Amino acid sequence: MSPQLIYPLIGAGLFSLGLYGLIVHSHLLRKILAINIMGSGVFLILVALAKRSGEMPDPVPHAMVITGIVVAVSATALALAMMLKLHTETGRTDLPDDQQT
Amino acid sequence: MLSMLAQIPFDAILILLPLGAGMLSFLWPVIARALGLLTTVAVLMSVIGLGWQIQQSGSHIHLLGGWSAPLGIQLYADGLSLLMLAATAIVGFAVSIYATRYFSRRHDEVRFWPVWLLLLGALNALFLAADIFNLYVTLELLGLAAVALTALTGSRQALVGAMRYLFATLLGSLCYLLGVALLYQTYGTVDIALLGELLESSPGVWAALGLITTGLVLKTALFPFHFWLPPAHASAPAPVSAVLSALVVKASFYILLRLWLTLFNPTDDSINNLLGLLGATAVLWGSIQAFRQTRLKLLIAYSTVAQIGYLFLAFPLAAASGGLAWNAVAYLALSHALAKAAMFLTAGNLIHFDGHDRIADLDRVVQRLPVTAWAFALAGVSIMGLPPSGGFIGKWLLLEAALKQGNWGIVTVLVVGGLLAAAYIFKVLGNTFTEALHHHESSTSVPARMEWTAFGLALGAIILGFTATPVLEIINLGSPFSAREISP
Amino acid sequence: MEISLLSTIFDVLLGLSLLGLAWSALATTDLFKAVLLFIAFGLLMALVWVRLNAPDVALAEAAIGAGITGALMLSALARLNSPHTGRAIASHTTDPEKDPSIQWWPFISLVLVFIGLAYSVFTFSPAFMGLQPDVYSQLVNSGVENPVTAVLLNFRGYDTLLEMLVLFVALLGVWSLGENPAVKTPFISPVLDTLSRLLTPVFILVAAYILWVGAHAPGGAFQAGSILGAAGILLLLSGWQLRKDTSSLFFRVLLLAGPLAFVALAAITLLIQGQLLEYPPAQAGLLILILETFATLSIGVTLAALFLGGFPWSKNRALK
Amino acid sequence: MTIIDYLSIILIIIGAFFFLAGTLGLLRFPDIYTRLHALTKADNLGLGITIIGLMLQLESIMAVGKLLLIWLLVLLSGASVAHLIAKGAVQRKIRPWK
Repeated sequence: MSPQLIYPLIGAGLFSLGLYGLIVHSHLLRKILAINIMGSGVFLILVALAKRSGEMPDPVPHAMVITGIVVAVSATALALAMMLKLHTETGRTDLPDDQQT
Repeated sequence: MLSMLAQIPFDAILILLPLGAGMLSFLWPVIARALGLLTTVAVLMSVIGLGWQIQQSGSHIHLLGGWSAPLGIQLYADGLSLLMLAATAIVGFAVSIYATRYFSRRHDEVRFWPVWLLLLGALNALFLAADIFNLYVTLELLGLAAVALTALTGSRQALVGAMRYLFATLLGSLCYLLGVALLYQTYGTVDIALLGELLESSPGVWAALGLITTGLVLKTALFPFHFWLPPAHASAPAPVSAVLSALVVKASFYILLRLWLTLFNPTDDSINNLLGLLGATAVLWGSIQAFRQTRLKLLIAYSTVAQIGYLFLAFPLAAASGGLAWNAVAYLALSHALAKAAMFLTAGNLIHFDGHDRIADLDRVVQRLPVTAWAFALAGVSIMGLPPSGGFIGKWLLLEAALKQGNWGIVTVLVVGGLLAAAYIFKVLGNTFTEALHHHESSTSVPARMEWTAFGLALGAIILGFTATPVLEIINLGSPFSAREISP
Repeated sequence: MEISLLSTIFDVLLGLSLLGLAWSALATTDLFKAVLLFIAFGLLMALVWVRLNAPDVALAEAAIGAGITGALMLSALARLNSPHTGRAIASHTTDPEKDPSIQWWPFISLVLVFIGLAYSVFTFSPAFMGLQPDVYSQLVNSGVENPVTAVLLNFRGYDTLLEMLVLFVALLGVWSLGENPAVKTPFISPVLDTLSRLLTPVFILVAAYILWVGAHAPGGAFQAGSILGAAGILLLLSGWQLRKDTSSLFFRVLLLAGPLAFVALAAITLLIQGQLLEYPPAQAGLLILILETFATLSIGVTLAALFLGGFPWSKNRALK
Repeated sequence: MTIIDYLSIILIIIGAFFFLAGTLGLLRFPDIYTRLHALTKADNLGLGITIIGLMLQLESIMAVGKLLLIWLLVLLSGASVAHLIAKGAVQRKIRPWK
């Protein structure tokens, strides 16, 4: 098993795990963690598959992942700030379910 | 003179101008309002310029950084992108005029304009992108800006709505990005046109198709992924709701349509039928929910859920009728953008006037705010799909495509959807004539600018009912839908 | 052969511990523990990037993915615990409604997603060059020798422009939620004070080095910017505050230095070269260095401002 | 393999042993203060020895300097952070183990 095969599998695992966490957890901080883990899974698949071109891997996915990491930290910061604001406004750290009606 | 005009890179201007203006309005808040208005006017002019260029010389490619496709990023503009850009420019212009009075406090103004201008730039960049990774970045810029604007009021509902919206948009982006990653790692390019030539059926491509479609459908709020839309769109400030419903959900739909047209052509009918089925459910479910609402903004938001459903009805029809169904979708998207923006702006007027949007308490609005009431009625005509209106033309084209194939299911959905839309629109209109239990003698008046922008947009949706031939000609510039007809 | 077996074992162990950390970060009831496990996860991720010959990504992950994100989460958790009182409220550090048993429907869909993804990954051809040959053949014209920097700042520079605006929009979103929550009395300690005084120049030096070296070796604006941001966070933690008479315009210009330079360059290249962001090859190296310098400043200031959380100036000052 | 290489290997193994001991202390010691003690002391020593082992493998003086710098920075931050954690623990009135 070469790293270009192991790590995409791990990446797929992280993506699915994050998705599961996002769905089942109600605490907002944990949802944010789950989204970040999903993102890591996507990045891992992208970069690990780039290793197929040998010791000098394809740099384009690397650049894409750096872009993705910066986007992820931006989204995380916004999500955390909104969570804190929601907490000071309502005292809750999860989303009420009765919003639909 | 004309040859000089042909040289102006309107596509690049459409992106740089709002982005630059957004930053400047952050640096000098004093000029934010003037700068914002000026920018939307300039964007409107640039769209006209770009349209003229495309009409003269066909679809338009701009090599960014001078690097061509697999290595660099390209901008691409044809009739379809032009249509979306035009909708953005018109709605953006109207919303900006509206916002100059709506955000009257300095505190709100400072926070609104930079994000709104960046959102406008993100929309333009998205409609001009020809590269699926670049589309990811524009989607994220658009998503975060939209969430930031949704949370602007800082009220409890707005925060909850924005939070849900943020999670939905992030999840959608990640699914989309994973699909992009799989496509890139199969074909070594993220350029849409190049991918279109290379794509063949393989497990990787199927996974990518599934992920990209799921991600974009989630962002477009197609049933059953619509859960995040009503709370977000109903709790945002009125001009923001207008932009979200009219343009932002259409952006991810545009990407889906674009990719469907160029990339996923040969996919078999089951996916098309599934999307059509979800669309049909969305039409019925969204309309029924809209009718059940007691608050005007929620009603309008659920109406958006229903109207998005119509856009997906075209997928099962397109296989056989090709261009006709897509023309219908483009027309529906444009007229819905105008009508729905008008509706949210009228809702904003009513809230401004009476301080609430409870439908039952809309006390004699027809007498007290005639222009706003008219605007709502005209927009309603287009949403219901009554002639003469843009909504009518769109639904008529869709009906024609469905009848041609004898697809009676879709014909039924179209008819029932129209009736349900009439039910919820008249529910609102009826209450604007009657006296409510509590009389409202509001002392605040609605600024004329806010009333007339809503009216103008609604009128635009009606005018679209008379301009089918030229508009359809523009949409088909550079023949965005032709690929479908050629391939078996 | 032995080496490759050893490295395979190492890869498998590393990958499994990633999965294990992710699982326990999501499953543990203590949120503080969850955040710490997530930071450890980020550090292991950085190690994985090194294993995959992606040192640029490793630097970015260690600095941003684990470092800044971790700091943001820890500070959010601290504010969640003591918004007014300053005392920890147990109900917010732990998940009250968390049910330890597995929820079956999400779990089944998770397994299905995983199987589908794994299967499609297995069908990928084992050797694939992607755009690697194109990048390396055009590297001489890009103005830099590090291929990742060439992609980020030249070949796909437009993406990077938009990406910096994503960071900026996030900050605007955070700021629009309100003013900086009342500055809590910092943790006064002579050791922390000395540490920040000693380390700040080192941070700046390292950031400058990473920025400079990015032209021909792993490094670049994002890594350097996040190191600057980390310096800012350390200063904020040790009680450093904006001087009251500091012009907010100065900071706003600093925040936007990177994107502004980018847009200005885009406009200039559009006028002179006819294409957006098309650099003349002779000047490309210099232009990229200038862009990266401004970008580093912006990223550093933005990340520190994100850590601070709220709008740092009072309402009327911001309007000047 | 030269004598230098063997020396490197021995030093790195000793370094790794100290890391192991430090981690064991972190896991097994009874309270926060003793755990901190084990962790920072053993790890700093382990890192130092590992770095000496690595230095033997280097050719340029610049690279040696970088490794030294890394060690110094880790020493500095490790010691300071250990102090801060201990101080925080004292402020929260966590009693030392007896």
